[in-house]
Amino acid sequence: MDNVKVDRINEFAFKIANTNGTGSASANGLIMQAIFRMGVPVSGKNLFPSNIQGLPTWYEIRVNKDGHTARTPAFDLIVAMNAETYARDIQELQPGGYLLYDSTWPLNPALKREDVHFLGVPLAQMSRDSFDKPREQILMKNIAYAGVLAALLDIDTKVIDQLLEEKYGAKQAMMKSNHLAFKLGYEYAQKNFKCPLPFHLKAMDATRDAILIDGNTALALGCVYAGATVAAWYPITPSTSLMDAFKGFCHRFRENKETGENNYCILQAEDELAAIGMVIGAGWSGARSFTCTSGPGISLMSELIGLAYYAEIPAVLVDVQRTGPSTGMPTRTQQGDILTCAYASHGDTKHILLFPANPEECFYFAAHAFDLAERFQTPVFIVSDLDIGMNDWLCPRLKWDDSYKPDRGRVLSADQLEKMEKFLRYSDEDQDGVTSRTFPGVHPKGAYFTRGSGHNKFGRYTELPHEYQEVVDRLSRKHAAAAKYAPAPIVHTEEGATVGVVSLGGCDGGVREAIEELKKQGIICDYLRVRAFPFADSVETFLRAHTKNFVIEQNRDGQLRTLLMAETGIEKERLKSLLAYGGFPLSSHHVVDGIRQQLGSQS
Amino acid sequence: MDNVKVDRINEFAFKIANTNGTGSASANGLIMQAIFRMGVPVSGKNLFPSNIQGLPTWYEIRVNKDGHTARTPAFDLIVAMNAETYARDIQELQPGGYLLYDSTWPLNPALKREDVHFLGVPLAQMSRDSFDKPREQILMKNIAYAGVLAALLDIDTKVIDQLLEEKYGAKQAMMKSNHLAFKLGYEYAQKNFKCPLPFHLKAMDATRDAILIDGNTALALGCVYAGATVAAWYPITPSTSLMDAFKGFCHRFRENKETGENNYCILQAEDELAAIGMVIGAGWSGARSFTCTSGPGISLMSELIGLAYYAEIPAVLVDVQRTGPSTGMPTRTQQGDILTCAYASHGDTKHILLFPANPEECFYFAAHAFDLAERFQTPVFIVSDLDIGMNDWLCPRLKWDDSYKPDRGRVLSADQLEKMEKFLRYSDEDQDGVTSRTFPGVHPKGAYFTRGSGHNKFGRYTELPHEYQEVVDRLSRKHAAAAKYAPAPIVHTEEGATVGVVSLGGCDGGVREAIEELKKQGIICDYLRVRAFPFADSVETFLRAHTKNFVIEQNRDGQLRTLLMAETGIEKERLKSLLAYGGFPLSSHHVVDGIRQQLGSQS
Amino acid sequence: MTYIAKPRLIHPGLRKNKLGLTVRDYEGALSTLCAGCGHDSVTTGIIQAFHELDTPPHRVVKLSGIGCSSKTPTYFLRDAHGFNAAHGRMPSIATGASAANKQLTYIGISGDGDSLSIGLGQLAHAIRRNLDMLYVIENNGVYGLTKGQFSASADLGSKSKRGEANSYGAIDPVSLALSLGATFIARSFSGDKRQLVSILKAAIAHKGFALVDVISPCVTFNDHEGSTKSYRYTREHLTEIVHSDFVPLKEEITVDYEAGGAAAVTMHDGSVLLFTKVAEGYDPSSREAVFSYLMKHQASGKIPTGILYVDESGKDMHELNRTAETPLSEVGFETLCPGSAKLDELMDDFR
Amino acid sequence: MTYIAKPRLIHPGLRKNKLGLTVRDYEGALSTLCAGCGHDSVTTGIIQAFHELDTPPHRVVKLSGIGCSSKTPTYFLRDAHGFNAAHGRMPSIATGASAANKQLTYIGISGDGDSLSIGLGQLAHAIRRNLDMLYVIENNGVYGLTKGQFSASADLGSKSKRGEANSYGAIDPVSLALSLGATFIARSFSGDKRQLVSILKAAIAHKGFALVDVISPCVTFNDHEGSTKSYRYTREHLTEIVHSDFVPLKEEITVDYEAGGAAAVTMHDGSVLLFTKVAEGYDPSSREAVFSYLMKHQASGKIPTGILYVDESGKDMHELNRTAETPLSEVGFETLCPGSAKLDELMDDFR
Ligand SMILES: Cc1ncc(C[n+]2csc(CCOP(=O)(O)OP(=O)(O)O)c2C)c(N)n1
Ligand SMILES: Cc1ncc(C[n+]2csc(CCOP(=O)(O)OP(=O)(O)O)c2C)c(N)n1
Ligand code: SF4
Ligand code: SF4
Ligand SMILES: [Mg+2]
Ligand SMILES: [Mg+2]
Repeated sequence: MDNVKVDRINEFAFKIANTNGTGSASANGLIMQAIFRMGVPVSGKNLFPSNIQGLPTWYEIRVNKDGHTARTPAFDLIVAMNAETYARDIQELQPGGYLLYDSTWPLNPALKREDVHFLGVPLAQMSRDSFDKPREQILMKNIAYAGVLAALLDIDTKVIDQLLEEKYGAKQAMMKSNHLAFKLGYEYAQKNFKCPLPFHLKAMDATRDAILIDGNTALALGCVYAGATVAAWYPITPSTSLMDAFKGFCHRFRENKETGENNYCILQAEDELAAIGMVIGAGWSGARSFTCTSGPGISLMSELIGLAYYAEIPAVLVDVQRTGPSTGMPTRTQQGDILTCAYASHGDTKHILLFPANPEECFYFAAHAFDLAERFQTPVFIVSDLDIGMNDWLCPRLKWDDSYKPDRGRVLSADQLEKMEKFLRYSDEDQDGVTSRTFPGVHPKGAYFTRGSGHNKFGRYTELPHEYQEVVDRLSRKHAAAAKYAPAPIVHTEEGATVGVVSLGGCDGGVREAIEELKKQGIICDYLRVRAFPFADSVETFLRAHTKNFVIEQNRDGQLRTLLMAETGIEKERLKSLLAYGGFPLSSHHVVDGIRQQLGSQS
Repeated sequence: MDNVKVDRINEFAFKIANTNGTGSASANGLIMQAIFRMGVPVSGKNLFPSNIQGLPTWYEIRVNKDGHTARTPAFDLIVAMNAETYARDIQELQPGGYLLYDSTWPLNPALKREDVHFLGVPLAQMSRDSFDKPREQILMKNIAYAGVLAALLDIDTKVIDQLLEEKYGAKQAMMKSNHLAFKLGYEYAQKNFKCPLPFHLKAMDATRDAILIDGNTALALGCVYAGATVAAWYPITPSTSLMDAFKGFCHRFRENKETGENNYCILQAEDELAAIGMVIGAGWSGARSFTCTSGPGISLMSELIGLAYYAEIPAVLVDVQRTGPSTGMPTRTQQGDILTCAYASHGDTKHILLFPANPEECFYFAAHAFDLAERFQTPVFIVSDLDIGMNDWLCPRLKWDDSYKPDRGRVLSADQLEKMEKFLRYSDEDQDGVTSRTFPGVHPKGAYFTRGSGHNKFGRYTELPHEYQEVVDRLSRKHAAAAKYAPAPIVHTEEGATVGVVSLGGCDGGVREAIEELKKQGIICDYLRVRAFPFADSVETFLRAHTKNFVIEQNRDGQLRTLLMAETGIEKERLKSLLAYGGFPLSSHHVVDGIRQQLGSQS
Repeated sequence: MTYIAKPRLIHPGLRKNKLGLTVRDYEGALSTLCAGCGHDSVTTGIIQAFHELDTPPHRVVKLSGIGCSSKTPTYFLRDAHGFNAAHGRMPSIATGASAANKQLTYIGISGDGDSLSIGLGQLAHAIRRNLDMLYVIENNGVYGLTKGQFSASADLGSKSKRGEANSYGAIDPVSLALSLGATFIARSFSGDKRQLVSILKAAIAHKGFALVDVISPCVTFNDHEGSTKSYRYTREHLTEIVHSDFVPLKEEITVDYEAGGAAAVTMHDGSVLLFTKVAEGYDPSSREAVFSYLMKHQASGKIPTGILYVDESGKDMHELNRTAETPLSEVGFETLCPGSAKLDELMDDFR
Repeated sequence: MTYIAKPRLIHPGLRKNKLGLTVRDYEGALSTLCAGCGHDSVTTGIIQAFHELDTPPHRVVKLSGIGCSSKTPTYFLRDAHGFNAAHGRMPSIATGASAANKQLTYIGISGDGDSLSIGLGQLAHAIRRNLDMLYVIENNGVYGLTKGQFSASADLGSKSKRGEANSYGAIDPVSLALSLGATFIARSFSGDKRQLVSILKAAIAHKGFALVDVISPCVTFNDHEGSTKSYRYTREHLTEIVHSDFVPLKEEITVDYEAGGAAAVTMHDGSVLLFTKVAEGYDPSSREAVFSYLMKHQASGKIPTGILYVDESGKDMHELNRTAETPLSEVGFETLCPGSAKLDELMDDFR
């Protein structure tokens, strides 16, 4: 089937294959942003290697007028800038698709595919002819392909001009080079190819109230707005850009420009064990504090996570998941830490997890996480992933409600302590599971000895079974109580639905698109997206309403399914796994095929 | 009800309350061993504090002609040597029971209990009168109460003489003091009390083929017999005595007395992260290696456990569990690390666990664990606990089958490599999930680059989804395949059983005793004891055979139950939790009451 | 600072400090350590030091790891918040606590196992950040709480209670700290209360990381013949190479000393540290000189004690980070949250 | 040792060593590091060193942590088993591997992040155990693989690519190792191949832990103006305080040197290390002298290079543990298992 025979407006996908370290990010960003500015829904997925220079990298852009921004593996056009991956890239094109390559060097005829259009542009040549410095030649080659793409896809050049103006307004030389390179590509395409291609762009008005943002940036911003002041971390892909962004925002919003004083303290720890220690120390001392890391960091933090759980100290941990186990594929996405986070640390422990589905939720969940951590005096995990964290997503503009007041939970002030007979740290007078805490330095009466060793409700050391049990039983009730305060699941029901679909986090886009597609094919699904653990009662209600629920997630072992089985009353027979765990963001194709296949094989 | 009205022969329990650091261990051991030598089944539970000197400690001895050696909380006699705990100790006596106290000082009349017999012996006074040195006075006071006990319980004094001879034969002064002290107590009791008490001992012949041994010692011995040569650890209660014992046995069996050369290498690591690293390095290099630790150590090891899982390196980890979470109660027992061990490390990971129920199994499972670790090239956990590990248990003599050959799994020799075209580390030609490995230094063709990062079946770095998946899918099959090689569950069925009981590890004694008791009360149970994860098929078969299965375990969250729900096909409704997690070893009372109550409330 | 602990009981004979508190008000729960344990003497020294410095107890944060030594914070300053962390992780917890509230006084108690094995990395990096705290290592050469294994500070050849000789060389926290650029380094002995208290006071006054290594014998597992961390061995091998006196800011400096025979270091808060008896040519401000002294004494089997190195010029973590004066835990939410208008503005950057 | 790699290709121009292997036979996979990365030069040095020492490649074990530096073991000695461990954990894996097989040659490659932050504790304790291995830190002052954060070896005030100045003092692996009692300590520069190769050879010959700190600039994130780990800065500030030559056992010692101007250290295997050009008064066998030199050079902004300290008298981990000569991985099960009769005897102890 030739997908591109008919004209397709604002509904196609293309990717740029390149070598990392060659500076293609600005060219790719330019294209992506231009499409966005044309009012057309767009998303980009950056597939980069765990390496600094010289290995293959791909940037995938999907344009979809209906706003479907999940990854799609069906490409109409590929810009093949990396000779090493030509063969693979050509294979991945849809029949009838286009391959744009650098014709400075001849293409190996063995690579030709009959059902694909080859568009050669002498990009390197053009760049060499027009620029002197080797570094500039490399960079401008990229801007030149952006020019070609603009012509082929009918990108509004005024938008491009505007973007270049915004970016390089102050640096005229850069601006000139960029303009020139862009023009070289644009004009070459205009002259040599039939422009635009059958699939191309047309201005819309679908992004007026939207932004393009990655989840790590949004989450960092959320931490700033939540009033987090202490951040401790150890660099690890794909969480690093979160702390970079936090630092940038703090620089902007938290520095006294006159005195140079900072209302924040970012600590690059010596490792993850120290990072979580710092977060716990700061949370104990009364600051909102957090860390961001990825799987290996969570493993290393597990001992102290148990300490925070048992000593009841708030802490926010952002796990930007990558492909495990072990070092795994550090630049690929996965949802493989769900169980690890839920039960992190030895002994009986259970934690609160939030599962944002996109950068927007990353922003809002940040404040929510701090509120939960302080209200329940316990570690809270924001379980994000590389796809959400590092890719640019189309989101509604973020908003802030100025009436928001942080929920600091039960904290006794100096005055309250002064009036008290005696402060008992872990005594649960009103039986809601949460007890009062105090900050150091506030009042002598507030003093107590925080410990991870056995303690009774007075906070004193104990080895007596009933005293020990009283405390851990309360911890268990406290965890359960958090369900009502955590983000509720998003439920979408349809008349006539026969199956339930359950998913979480970054699967959302692909799943929603798949459900639409399935509906067209006559399979009607209800959909519930889990947004937190402990699970709200509505999760079980939803599951009970369907004899067959597909649990869609990105890991090998069906970890969300395991957690649902273990932590709700649902019969496991109702839960079917649909998994994707190769490291790429989920696409709707995978879901559609998976559900059809499982339904087919059983009907 | 006065439990002690009628004479009870070889069926009672008593405990000695003392202060730690006062050297009561030898007196307690003497009594316990004497009973054992009289041929009477006996067990001892040492309840000691996490402290070196000055805090309360109890030693509980149970005598049971039928061989029930689980802890019982019903005491007929208490030796109250610690004034600080008098009040508590007196409360714990059975009605009609006896309290033996040091009458050197008068007993606070407020402590008196009408339904209890008070036996005062001026122990300190006697000891002070007979011995000069303060340290000796303290120690001999203990031997004196042993003498009193001997008279009260009718312990064969010839056996005592024999034991003292064996112990102090070479040290005449010590022998004399011990004899004297013992006699002081014995004669005082004979003179002042009606001896023996209504419950007392009578020689039997039930321990001829038995030994008294703790699980840590037995497991260490198992490691020696399994051929383990490298051991790395970091001290932590209650696992420390395991490595002490291993060192002792190595000293005895593995040192060349002529050259002083050692056929073992024990490394006291700087922490648990290093300990597991050393074990992995040694396993990779071809030695059988292991570590022992407790919960906090497992948390710290989790990152490297994932590395060993993914890079497929054998390692044996003994987790002698203690009460968690966090530092918890380091000298109390629990089974709280089941889930942590099963899924240790971030990403999709699953491990092999063995659950010994007593020292005997500790010994045999050691060799089994190394075989599994090498056959499946993966970490194997022996999940023991403080009760098994540190208390003396009555066990059959350990035996060794000299025809045993270690199962080293698929290891290529230099000759095999020499003949091969090319060695591919992770290529699973015969599809049984396990691939061939090589040791360093053996042959250039065997060289490969071991890594925790994404790799394909050739062992080379990859970021390609299908290559990555191929390997992790095989790991998943490999884990499942281990079920058939791991210790099979022990199943005991009864005609007319209406409920199933499932348990594991150190719960066994209490559970078996409870099942007997329940049977007397008309509740007939089938019993399955899980001995390994992954679960054998017979586990599911057993569960299916009962609409109601009580899963009995020592943790708050029902971790075995969770694992059964997650990893078998069983409907969770069939699984009911019965939990004990206060830190004391399980007693049959708890099980009987728990099952009756749950059955009652639902019938 | 308004809520100062009220003196608990009137002990007529006890000296009151400027806050009207007696030394009893600086005590904590009863010790559960072995009778005679060196750690208890250190506790007493700490109590006295804080009392003499007139520190409001509740403005102190006391932290520790895990071990017998790490239990001791319960035994002093009952009005101070305490944190008994996990094994080896106290430095990071202290770092976080300090990040949240720079205005409190931080004291960490650790053991040689806690600091030199499992916690070595965290200790090193707390030194590197010049975290403003007093860090005491109660050094007994063994793991007391786990019953007597050699620690990393056990000397080569030192005998265990069972008679085994230690086969590895010792990690000396003093040389280690010196190589890592610590700004205050001292060593003392639990049996020398006079010296210990004066060192502790100076260390508390120091702005930055103050490492005090205290040889503190374990009577139960490491006080026998053959041990090099026993009371007897330590007494016999001690040499006070630096005798210093600490003169708090508010007291007049009246100590008499010969010119040339003493050096004075002014502490960050204005108080003065007087080196009144210094081994010939000893220069507590030169890392290399101090290292030389350590090596020489080590070779001759001596244990040098005193305030061995001081550098008051180093910036502490908060100065390096330019953290605001108001503790971060006390900054109001209004100040911290940029608000909706700023967000709306910012959103334009993402288009 | 019978299965020595066959020379792969005949490069007529290449020198063959005693095993008949050319330098090509010591290479590995193609590097995927950035063009110009210092680490690639270190790789070349390692290849040359092993070739010159006639080491059978498959009798080498190469290990690393995580980082750009830690990727390099793939790029040399393709016939050697390699282990790319987790971040900061290579020392413990190496310790275990060595415990299992003491007869192989161990080389670990690490980065400044891998060794001085997350891995500091393990590095320190590998030094303490005097584990017999060559440990190379490819020191560039940044976290290369995670894109340019400062590492713990970044100098105070050194500028990042984005222009931020580092606010913390550097941890210097050389002084650290000195304070921890390391038995072989050297520093070199990836751009000085001659010196590097000679140091590596001596370090491999050393019995015990040989720490070689190699300044190895990161062209992508730390080679700009303002960085103190750039090629330019390093070249300008290098001073070779010790020029040494390594003379392998089997070669005749013909090097000519003035009496008094050079010192010779005989290595464990009998080969000789000649200190031919030594800064005046430099004594590579005195910890305190070396520390003084380091401090002085540090003060004057110089980077001293060379073999800075050697002590061939230290016992390595296996000697300290008296491990049997036969690698533990090769001892037969019959030898290891005491058998049923012994067990039966033993059982009587438990009655
Ligand atoms: C992660 C972890 N590993 C091991 C332990 C067991 N442990 C408790 S205290 C201790 C050593 C304490 O030694 P040290 O710090 O010297 O203190 P001391 O008791 O000698 O004062 C160890 C290993 C633990 N609590 N946590
Ligand atoms: C536990 C863990 N934390 C963090 C990381 C991320 N990480 C990978 S390499 C690296 C730093 C490498 O720096 P360095 O050792 O100096 O090597 P370089 O790249 O500079 O050669 C970090 C933090 C990781 N892989 N594992
Ligand atoms: S065991 Fe040693 S360190 Fe611990 S309390 Fe007793 S004497 Fe002190
Ligand atoms: S990023 Fe730096 S350290 Fe890493 S390969 Fe590139 S130049 Fe080398
Ligand atoms: Mg100690
Ligand atoms: Mg580096």
